[in-house]
Amino acid sequence: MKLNVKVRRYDPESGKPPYWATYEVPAEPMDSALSLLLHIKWHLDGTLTFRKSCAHGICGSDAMQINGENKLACSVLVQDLVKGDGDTISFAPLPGSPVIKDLVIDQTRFFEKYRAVMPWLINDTPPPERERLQSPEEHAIIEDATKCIMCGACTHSCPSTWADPDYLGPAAMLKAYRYTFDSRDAGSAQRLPIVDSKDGLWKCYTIFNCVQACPKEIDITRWLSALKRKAVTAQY
Amino acid sequence: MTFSHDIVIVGAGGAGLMAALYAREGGADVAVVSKLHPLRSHTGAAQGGIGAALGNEEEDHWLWHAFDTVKGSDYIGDQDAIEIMCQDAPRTIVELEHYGVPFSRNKQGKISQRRFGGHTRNFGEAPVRRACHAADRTGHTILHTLYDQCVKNHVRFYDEFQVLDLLMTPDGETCGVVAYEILTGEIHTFHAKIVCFATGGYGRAFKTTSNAHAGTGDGMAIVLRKGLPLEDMEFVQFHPTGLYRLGILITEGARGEGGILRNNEGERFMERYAPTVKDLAPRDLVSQCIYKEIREGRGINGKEYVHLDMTHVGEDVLLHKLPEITVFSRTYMGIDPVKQPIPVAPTCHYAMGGIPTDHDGRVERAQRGSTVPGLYAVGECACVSVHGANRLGTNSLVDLVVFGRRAGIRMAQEIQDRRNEPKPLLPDDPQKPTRDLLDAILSRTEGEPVVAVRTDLQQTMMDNVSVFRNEETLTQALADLKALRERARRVVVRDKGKRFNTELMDAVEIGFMVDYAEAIAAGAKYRTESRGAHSREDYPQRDDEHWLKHTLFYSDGQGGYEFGDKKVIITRFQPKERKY
Amino acid sequence: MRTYGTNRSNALNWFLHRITGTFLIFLLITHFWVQHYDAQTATVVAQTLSSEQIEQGVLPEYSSEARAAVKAKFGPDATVTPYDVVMLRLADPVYAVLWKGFNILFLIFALHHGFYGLNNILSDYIRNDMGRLVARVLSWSLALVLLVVGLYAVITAGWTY
Amino acid sequence: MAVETLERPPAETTEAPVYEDDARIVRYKIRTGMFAWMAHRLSGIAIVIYLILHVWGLKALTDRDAFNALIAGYHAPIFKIGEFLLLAAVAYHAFNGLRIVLIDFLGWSPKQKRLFWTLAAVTAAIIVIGGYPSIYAVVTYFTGG
Ligand SMILES: Cc1cc2nc3c(=O)[nH]c(=O)nc-3n(C[C@H](O)[C@H](O)[C@H](O)COP(=O)(O)OP(=O)(O)OC[C@H]3O[C@@H](n4cnc5c(N)ncnc54)[C@H](O)[C@@H]3O)c2cc1C
Ligand code: HEM
Ligand code: SF4
Ligand code: F3S
Ligand code: FES
Repeated sequence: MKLNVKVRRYDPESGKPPYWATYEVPAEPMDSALSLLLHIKWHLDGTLTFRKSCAHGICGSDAMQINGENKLACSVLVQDLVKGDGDTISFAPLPGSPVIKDLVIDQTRFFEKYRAVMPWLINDTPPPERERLQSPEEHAIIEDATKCIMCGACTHSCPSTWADPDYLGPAAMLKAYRYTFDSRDAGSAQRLPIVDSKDGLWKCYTIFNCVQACPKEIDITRWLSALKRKAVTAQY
Repeated sequence: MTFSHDIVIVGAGGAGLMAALYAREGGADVAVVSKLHPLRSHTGAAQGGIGAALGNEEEDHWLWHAFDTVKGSDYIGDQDAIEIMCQDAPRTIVELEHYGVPFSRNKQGKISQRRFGGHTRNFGEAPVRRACHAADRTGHTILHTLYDQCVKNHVRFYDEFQVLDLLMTPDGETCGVVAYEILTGEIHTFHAKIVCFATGGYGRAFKTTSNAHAGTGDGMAIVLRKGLPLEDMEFVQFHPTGLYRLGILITEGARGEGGILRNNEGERFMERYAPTVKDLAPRDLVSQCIYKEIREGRGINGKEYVHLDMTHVGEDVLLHKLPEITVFSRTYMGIDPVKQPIPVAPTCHYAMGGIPTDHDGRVERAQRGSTVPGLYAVGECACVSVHGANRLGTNSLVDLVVFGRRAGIRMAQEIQDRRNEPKPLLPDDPQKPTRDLLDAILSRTEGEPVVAVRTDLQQTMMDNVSVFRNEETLTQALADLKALRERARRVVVRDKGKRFNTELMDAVEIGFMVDYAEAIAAGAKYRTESRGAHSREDYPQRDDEHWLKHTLFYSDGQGGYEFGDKKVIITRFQPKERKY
Repeated sequence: MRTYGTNRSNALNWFLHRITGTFLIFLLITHFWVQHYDAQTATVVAQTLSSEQIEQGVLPEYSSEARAAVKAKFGPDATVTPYDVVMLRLADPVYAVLWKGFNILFLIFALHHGFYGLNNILSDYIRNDMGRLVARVLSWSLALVLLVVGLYAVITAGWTY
Repeated sequence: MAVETLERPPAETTEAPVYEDDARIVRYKIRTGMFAWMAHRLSGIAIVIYLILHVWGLKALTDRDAFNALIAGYHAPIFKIGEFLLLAAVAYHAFNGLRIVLIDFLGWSPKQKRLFWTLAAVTAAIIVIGGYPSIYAVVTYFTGG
């Protein structure tokens, strides 16, 4: 079938304001959305710019706004986006960060927030000879959160981040959860004050856009709520 | 701009980050330059596991692991290096655990282990549980944890800087690299005492591959262009179970958890070829068997694929131990592996060959001991050689972390030793060749687009240099590559801007691809025997008399090349016929 | 690099916001019931008055229960105006204290909850710290004025009847 | 002797990112969660505004005539409609608030969609039943009943 692919284009170098370009692209129902973009880049217009790498939803390069919602282009199929021939699919950069070019956003701030939450295991006791033990139950508490690929689909879908760019956002706080709730970690005292602040947990209004957007189907809100409860109880 | 650091590591996958972390912990000033953001590296795609004789599930011994690796390599892996790797693996993985990698756990709370192809108990008796894993996202959790640790330790990252050239003094000492900053289109010089390549694999030279779009083998080509050799490039691993047509990987862990390969008659054909380990035979063998089945007309519906049957292992195992591949099958094939078999075919997966190094990651220009001062390589782009003619599943991640760690420690030591020396002087105008290269591409207005050349390259490699090869196909491939080299030099890009010009980088990469593709095809033509993943139809036997050796490929970058040999090191295990 | 999350804990306020919210459900139900639906004490009845009527000083008609209760309390000659219905509730000293307590609690919870919520919204959309401070000071001042007005009204209600 | 790499000039990118004032509100597909939040926020603001007026109005409580006049004013048709909207806003806000509390305190996030629809149904019922008198009054007023 043939699809109309609408792409939000912007090249600051050109001095032109952002605009929508439309391309006619042949597609099969089982094609990924990424393959539409690749077709444009390779055969129609080499200047179209976007990030991509693994092409199967594990590297987190190609999160973008597709048909008005944040998704990973390589992990969503044409058949889930359109009904049939001649339909339109729209691609825009993730909302809420500066655009570098076309679908490429500047992720500096996104990763600053990640770094802010001390995203590493904190445990100053000397490690044992072998692995630290962790029961399957303890592991299960963090397993969902360890699936995160840091694609940014969640943080850039959160109205709270759009409103206040300083809000740490779901991705960073999920990392905080992942380490704080790791049975091997002893860093709550350092990490909790960072998320328990005006930029942190309390700006999550349980909007669930993040969960809806997450390509790894992580129940982010659930883990953020757990972190909120921990932050509250830690006050006493 | 010129950036100055003790150590510059090119590539931020598992190997690069491991080296960076240990070098940093050793006190050096480390910069990591990567064309992708580190978390986008392809190590994240590694699914099934990382092998180590931890013995958490059942008795295991590093020597058994070493034996399996040697046998898997078809006796061409260097046994001293293999011993180091297998001995170092358990402790390295325990260190990873201490760094926070969220491994799956067994009932006792230890790291959970599972079966994998070619890994056996007591020198080949029966499959053993050796693959430590985090469900089927092992590489992903390792990559993320290593990045977290590097951030903690203030490793300096230069994200989205693509390295295009290696800088050496006239005496052959390494002094830095030249990189293109994708965001701004600026060319930068990195001045360093040590450069370490960790740029990963080259799977994108083939049409069907499990590798990322970024897997264009840049590091190998850059080193080759400096007159340094590539080792054993003819050994290209085809993973038996890629999703049909897409090449997306279905981990061997699927068979480790009980999955079975079946042909169009529903027959479990691996029983015929490898009676002891059956579906858990090593990859070279399984891929060849699948192709044989297909050639003999037993592909499903007469097409070029077979079935991976997981229907009997149960929904529970699929959802908890193999969640990712369950999702892949559902998303990309519209198939529910709980109820239906998965269509699979071999997919280009891994580069056994690469930049020759010693046990500490130091690059060698010819025979053992001929190290290039200040140059290191680790990970898939390097060839230690622990994988020989065929890598066992889970051994790549082991290779990354063990030799990444060793290289990191060694580099920090070297910086210590050389702390009073100044950095070797940069050549005059170090950026000139790179600038000329880019200017030439940008100023061209007539020519083919990159995609045309790349598609033809991938097609010829797939048709002529994949699982089965012979004189004729390889001659064809080399002829094609000759033409492709010319075409690659004349590609034209439409994007002339400075800002995030990925098309320009595509144009540079196609040049790299031709260079190392030639190494692969030429090496395959040169080696007139069948060994491991290198299967010559016209020379179906292994020939230890002539070919129990490594090949070193040198190129002049213009289509002229020559070969050198390197001895294989044998310590404990004498070459034997390889039967499973 | 900007530093994130360096302020003091906000956990307690957040927790209180939810607690006050939950309490408000019960307080509101009671409030609505008494004001609108209870036949005897509802000050607000389902009756519409045109603007002319309001200008002429017409007052809404109360239910017979309400009228009976007011007359029983304040004598058969008492008129039944909204004011009297309110006073009905406050006339009994025991009930008066209870009702006043209820209303004070309601007032405090509603003000804290509402203005904390308002501040959240303001701090979302106002990005510079100075602006946020000004908005916070202004809104909490307003809350304080309302608290005084409300407390005064609730406490003194019924004193002059 | 560790080298402090953080003390070197920033180098993630040589071009410092510029943050223009990004849009505060973005067009985005509205799903239950975002709808619930927008409505919660709007109803919250509406109730606060009402609260301000209402408490201010309480001053009249000390004066018989003023209070009677105030209440009489509340019986104008426009106020009857307002009363209904107030009920709707409060009922919605209260029940959605309850939903948020359940999600945050009891970890009911996996059930959030079902919770949304259940509470939406309850809210609708309350608005219809509780709002009936006001609506009835307005309707009879306009139809001259
Ligand atoms: C789908 C899949 C599944 C796998 N599963 C397993 C498994 O279960 N077990 C196992 O042991 N192995 C597995 N492997 C193999 C293993 O994952 C890889 O061999 C390994 O991850 C390679 O790591 P690396 O660090 O060498 O390179 P990569 O992780 O590929 O990283 C390469 C890095 O180099 C950078 N780079 C490349 N070129 C340039 C340049 N010109 N300039 C600057 N930077 C550059 C990239 O940005 C990237 O950061 C799997 C591989 C694939 C493809
Ligand atoms: C009836 C019971 C009530 C409950 C259960 C309740 C619950 C809540 C909750 C849980 C929030 C937090 C929302 C968030 O942070 O995402 C909230 C916000 C808010 N509430 Fe209430 N509330 C109630 C009544 C009221 C009343 C009476 C007012 C007005 C005075 C009010 C005004 C607000 C405001 C302004 C907000 C901020 C909205 C936002 O941040 O988007 N609420 N409410
Ligand atoms: S939580 Fe999900 S959406 Fe957010 S960054 Fe991680 S994978 Fe992406
Ligand atoms: S969308 Fe935002 S508000 Fe919370 S639930 Fe998700 S982080
Ligand atoms: S390309 Fe890697 S996630 Fe889509």
